[in-house]
Amino acid sequence: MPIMMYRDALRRALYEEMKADPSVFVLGEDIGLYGGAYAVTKGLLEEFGPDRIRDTPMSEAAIVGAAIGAAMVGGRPVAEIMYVDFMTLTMDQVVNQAAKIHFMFGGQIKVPCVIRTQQGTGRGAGAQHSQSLESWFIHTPGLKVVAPSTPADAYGLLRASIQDDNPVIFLEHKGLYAVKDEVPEEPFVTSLGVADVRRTGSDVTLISYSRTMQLALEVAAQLEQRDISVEVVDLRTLQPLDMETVLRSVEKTRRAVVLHEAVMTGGLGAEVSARITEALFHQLLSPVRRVAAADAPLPANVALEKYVVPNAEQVIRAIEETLAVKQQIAR
Amino acid sequence: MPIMMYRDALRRALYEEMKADPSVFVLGEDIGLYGGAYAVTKGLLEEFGPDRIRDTPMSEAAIVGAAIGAAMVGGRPVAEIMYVDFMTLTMDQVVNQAAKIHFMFGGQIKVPCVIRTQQGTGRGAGAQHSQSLESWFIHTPGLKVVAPSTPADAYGLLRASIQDDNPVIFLEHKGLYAVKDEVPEEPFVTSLGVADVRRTGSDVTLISYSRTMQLALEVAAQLEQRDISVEVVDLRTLQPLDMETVLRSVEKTRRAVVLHEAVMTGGLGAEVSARITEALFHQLLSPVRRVAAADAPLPANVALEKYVVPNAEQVIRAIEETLAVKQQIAR
Amino acid sequence: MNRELTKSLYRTMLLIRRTEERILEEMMKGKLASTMCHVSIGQEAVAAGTCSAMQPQDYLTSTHRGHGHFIARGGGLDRMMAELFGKETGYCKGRGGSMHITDISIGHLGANGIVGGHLGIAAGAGLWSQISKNNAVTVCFFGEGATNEGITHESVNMSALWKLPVVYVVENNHYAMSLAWERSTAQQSFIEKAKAYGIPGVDVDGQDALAVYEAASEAIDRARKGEGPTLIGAHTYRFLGHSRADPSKYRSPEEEERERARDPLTIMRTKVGSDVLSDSDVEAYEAEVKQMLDAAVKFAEDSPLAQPSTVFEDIYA
Amino acid sequence: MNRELTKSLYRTMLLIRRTEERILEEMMKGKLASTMCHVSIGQEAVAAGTCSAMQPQDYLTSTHRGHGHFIARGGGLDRMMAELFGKETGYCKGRGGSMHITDISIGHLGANGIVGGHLGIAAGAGLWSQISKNNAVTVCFFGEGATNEGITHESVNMSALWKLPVVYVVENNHYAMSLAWERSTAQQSFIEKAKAYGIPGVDVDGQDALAVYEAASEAIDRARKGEGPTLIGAHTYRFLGHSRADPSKYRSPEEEERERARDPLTIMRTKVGSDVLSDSDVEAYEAEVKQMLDAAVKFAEDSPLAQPSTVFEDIYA
Ligand SMILES: Cc1ncc(C[n+]2csc(CCOP(=O)(O)OP(=O)(O)O)c2C)c(N)n1
Ligand SMILES: Cc1ncc(C[n+]2csc(CCOP(=O)(O)OP(=O)(O)O)c2C)c(N)n1
Ligand SMILES: [Mg+2]
Ligand SMILES: [Mg+2]
Repeated sequence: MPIMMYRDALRRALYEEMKADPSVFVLGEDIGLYGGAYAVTKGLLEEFGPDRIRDTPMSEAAIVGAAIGAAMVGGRPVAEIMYVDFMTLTMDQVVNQAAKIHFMFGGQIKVPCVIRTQQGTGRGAGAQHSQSLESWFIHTPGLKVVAPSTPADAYGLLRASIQDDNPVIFLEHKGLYAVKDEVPEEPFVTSLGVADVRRTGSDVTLISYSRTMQLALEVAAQLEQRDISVEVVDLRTLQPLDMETVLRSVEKTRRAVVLHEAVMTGGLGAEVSARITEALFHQLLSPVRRVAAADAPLPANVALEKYVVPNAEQVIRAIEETLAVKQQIAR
Repeated sequence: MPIMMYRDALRRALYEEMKADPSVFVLGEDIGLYGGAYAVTKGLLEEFGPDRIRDTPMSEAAIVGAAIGAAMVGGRPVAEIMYVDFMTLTMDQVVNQAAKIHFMFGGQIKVPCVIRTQQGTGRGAGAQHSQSLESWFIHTPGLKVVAPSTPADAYGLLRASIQDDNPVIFLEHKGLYAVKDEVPEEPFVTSLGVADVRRTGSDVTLISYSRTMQLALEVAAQLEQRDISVEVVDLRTLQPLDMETVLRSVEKTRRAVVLHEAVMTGGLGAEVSARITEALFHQLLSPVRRVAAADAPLPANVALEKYVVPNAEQVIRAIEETLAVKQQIAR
Repeated sequence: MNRELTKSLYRTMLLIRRTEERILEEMMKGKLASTMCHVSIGQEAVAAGTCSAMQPQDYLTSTHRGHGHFIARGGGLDRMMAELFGKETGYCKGRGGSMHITDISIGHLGANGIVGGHLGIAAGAGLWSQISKNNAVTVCFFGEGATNEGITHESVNMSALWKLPVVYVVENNHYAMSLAWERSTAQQSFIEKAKAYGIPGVDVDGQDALAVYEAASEAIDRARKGEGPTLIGAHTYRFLGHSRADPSKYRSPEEEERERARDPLTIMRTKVGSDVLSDSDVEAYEAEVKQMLDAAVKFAEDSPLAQPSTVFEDIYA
Repeated sequence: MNRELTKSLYRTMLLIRRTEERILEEMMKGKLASTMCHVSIGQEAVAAGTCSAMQPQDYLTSTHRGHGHFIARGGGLDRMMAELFGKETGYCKGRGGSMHITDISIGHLGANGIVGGHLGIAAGAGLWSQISKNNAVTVCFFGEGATNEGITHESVNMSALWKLPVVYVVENNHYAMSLAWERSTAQQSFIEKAKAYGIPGVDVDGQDALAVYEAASEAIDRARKGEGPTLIGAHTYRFLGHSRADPSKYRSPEEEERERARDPLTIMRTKVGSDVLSDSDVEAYEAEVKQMLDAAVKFAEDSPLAQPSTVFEDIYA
């Protein structure tokens, strides 16, 4: 199978969707001539021309607004917002408009658009360029939210997102763009709303998505040495959340840890933890643990930021805590 | 003790703080001549003049930005954003600026400002005027978040918020403005970060804040008839969250239900549920239950909106579920 | 002067006026499902004049004060009234109400509860027209208060830059709730405001439907020819309060009286004379409109209430 | 011509230029703690000219490309370099870096990573000056690309309306990352743009420090007198890429060559002649600056790294 970078897989998805459907077009800052701040759209301008690969002024709200408007009348726009931190400028458009139009107008109008953006740490980009804000979007009925962790998922899920008739917030991770992995040559689409068991195990379920999936798999591999068998679930789509897959796994392992890069308080981990507990309280051998970024802004300092975001040690400790409760003393 | 409306209690707090401290001033849309869309600032223009009671153009981002800027150089602004739904237009200012400035600039600069806004349903105001968005703010380190449920708290907490050296998101509820209750005549300040046990009980802890506190107390009174003893905790401040008070209560009752008007997924209930479970898993007799708005936009229809937000029946059912688990079969 | 156009403009204005009066009446009776309802009484010429200049394939985005745009664009009274009554048969299945009234079948892309919230949407509709060459022009109505929202600036700049087929029509009724226009900006001329975007600006008498029609026609033509947007400021006045709750204490009775004297319906009759618009024409319109409204209210009343379960429908497409 | 002013402007520009060159050098060596660093080489005249017109009590808000403003306003090189190196002794304790460099003691209210993010803040500082009568003027620097952000519009309108003591200085270096000014707006003149707000607009040669100084002085005076804001567009050029990662392929080598020939340092020497600014003056400045920078780098190197535990400090005041 061909090996492909995450960013190239995303570009392939854009390319194929644009080829297949003339209503698909891309707009955003520096996505044309520059090829995208993270080089995802490189070469597309040459291929599709400036009408369908549209460099916009720095006007994030209007970029998303324009995507919504175009989607309402027949286009299938893919807007790029350079950093998720700038989504703060678009929240009215995303939350009050895109997410609600279909419902509010009695189902008359669809808003098939994708808002691609990227989040997370790794570059010491600082408090205003490193956040992870998926929680806001999952708290907004009407949006779908996607956060791929691999090149293959980046490709398959972006295609599915473009084909979806709803507004989709597509969250990439700045630390994943250069990651390489296999992506099947044959075109495919990866359904939204389906989590992926990335590694099977029996002692504990470790649930994550986006870049912390790497950490999850690393820890799982490490713990295998210690005979701790970790099942790793990649949520992939955060809204709708595939709780079925999660619960199936936790039913088996009876222990769970949720891991993400967003700050702990109000993070998606809380939602997953609450749902697992609601569904499987009497099967659980120990409380669901969360590992997440500390409740702090991020320092513009590569050396410091790693103290804020989750690390292997914390994940291992959380897993150990879930294991500390011996089966016999449990109910 | 004098009886006062929630909106009048808020006005009293503004009045007293403005009298006491010349650096306090108010800005926002229609807060002067009009007296505020919900009449909170009525009469203040006459008292303090247009310099300190400043009607602004419709420019929500700049209103919050101006509050931040003024706060950075010596003012103590209180900005009003007419509906929390319009906070979507200010998220960059709130999240990337206000919340982070103190940290990002190494502690050099404080941002003592209050952003007052109101949220919630009750008027059939529709999808864009009825949301409850506290989750976004508690997910933002650097902000304090307050949501009073009574006139006395509205008064005491607003005074504390104005006196606080941090940006405070002060969430009122459109359905509470006309609520009357006792407010002591003697001036006082209610500390941020302290929850209030509004009713003691022994069977289950019911945790809420803002307008759903009324529902919580109603249900508690109702269940008393059935010999179910409900302890009701009013969080009051959502960030910092007074988990000590919550845990103390749940330690006693060993059962908990969290209730709020924001939509379920990604709501504050998830955070509270996860924290209770993490702390008291082995004492809990049943899983923490959440009662919240359905994951749906709100219809502009007084008759319909009540099907989306929580009702007494749902709260009672949740409590009954927590009670269904008999002590003996529990661990 | 085009007699047919004149008559039709008058009829449209009358239809808007009487509909909104009826809405207020029904509201007083407690028939409306939402507390959110803003009428545009006094401003009818802007909606009528502008929409008359539109072609069938064109789009329109509207505001919280959108009944006029909706009616002038040809929205049906029956389902409109049903929507306001919160009925299943309403345009939005009773869940949008006055502030979100919409009919995509006539190119109406929605009234919006967020002031300025539809400005980006209008640019996007224009962008898609440019890309797809669908020959549609998008008319974007907004209040003068909305000019100070950031997205208005972003949207107008974007449309101007790309020469999108969008026409911006500012209904300058001089107040944004209580904020008078002169307390809202230091530049009150739309000719001057438009300069910031390198596009033509127009200051037109918004109480003169024919003048609005002329300005809109020219702007829509330009837009359709690919010459880009125009910013039209139509000077009008909101005869009533911002909403039912508003006693309009922020403006003087003298001003109100003076401005109410500039009623667009009267102005048109005076301007064109009874030769073009006779008393019997007007009487006939009144009768026709009354009948339509009675029918609409009856339709709304007879329609089933929106069912509770439907609030969980259409969240996703 | 004021000799002292001229000399001091030149020295400031040189200090900015050499500092940024040194920053790039240190960046290449891997000494910087963050990957976010944007230099303003070629644009020094705007910062120098403007800041020279400010008084001690004045405030300034800055951008992602803010080293020049910081230095021209009198920010210290030692703690600045320490900040870039991520050291405890940095202005922001090593957690702000280049993009958030700030020193409140000189009225510097922060560089900002959000383009346009500080525009509202500038209006707010001005508002507080107006309310408290502290006699301060706030200078708000931003790039021409930022003119298209909604909050820029909101902020300028608000300041114009209330006649706040704010001066808006647009560093028009003709590019916002890859977006050329003419691909960003249909109105490129700031004289025209200012009309939308009813305030004076100025188009000034941003490579001529004295011209910038004149324009800024006049605007700051007006602001201080309570006559409201001015929008100054200073035509300049970014000699290097947007950031280290940017090879600037979106502009032609010919254009770059032509614009680099308009070096503000050279322009000033040519304009004032060796009579005012002699070779030995320049040599002396070069030597002084080199020494300052060596000392700053040494200070930064010798300073302790920001400690991990400090990332949990200062979250709340
Ligand atoms: C973003 C936003 N801010 C504030 C409001 C509250 N609000 C509704 S209408 C209105 C005044 C609008 O003024 P204008 O744009 O002139 O339109 P008009 O009501 O005069 O037709 C305000 C402040 C809102 N709905 N949305
Ligand atoms: C709101 C926002 N949008 C986009 C960016 C990414 N970005 C950083 S600098 C820049 C270009 C800024 O152009 P301009 O305002 O002209 O300033 P210059 O870089 O030319 O000094 C962009 C797009 C950002 N930091 N913030
Ligand atoms: Mg108005
Ligand atoms: Mg620039």
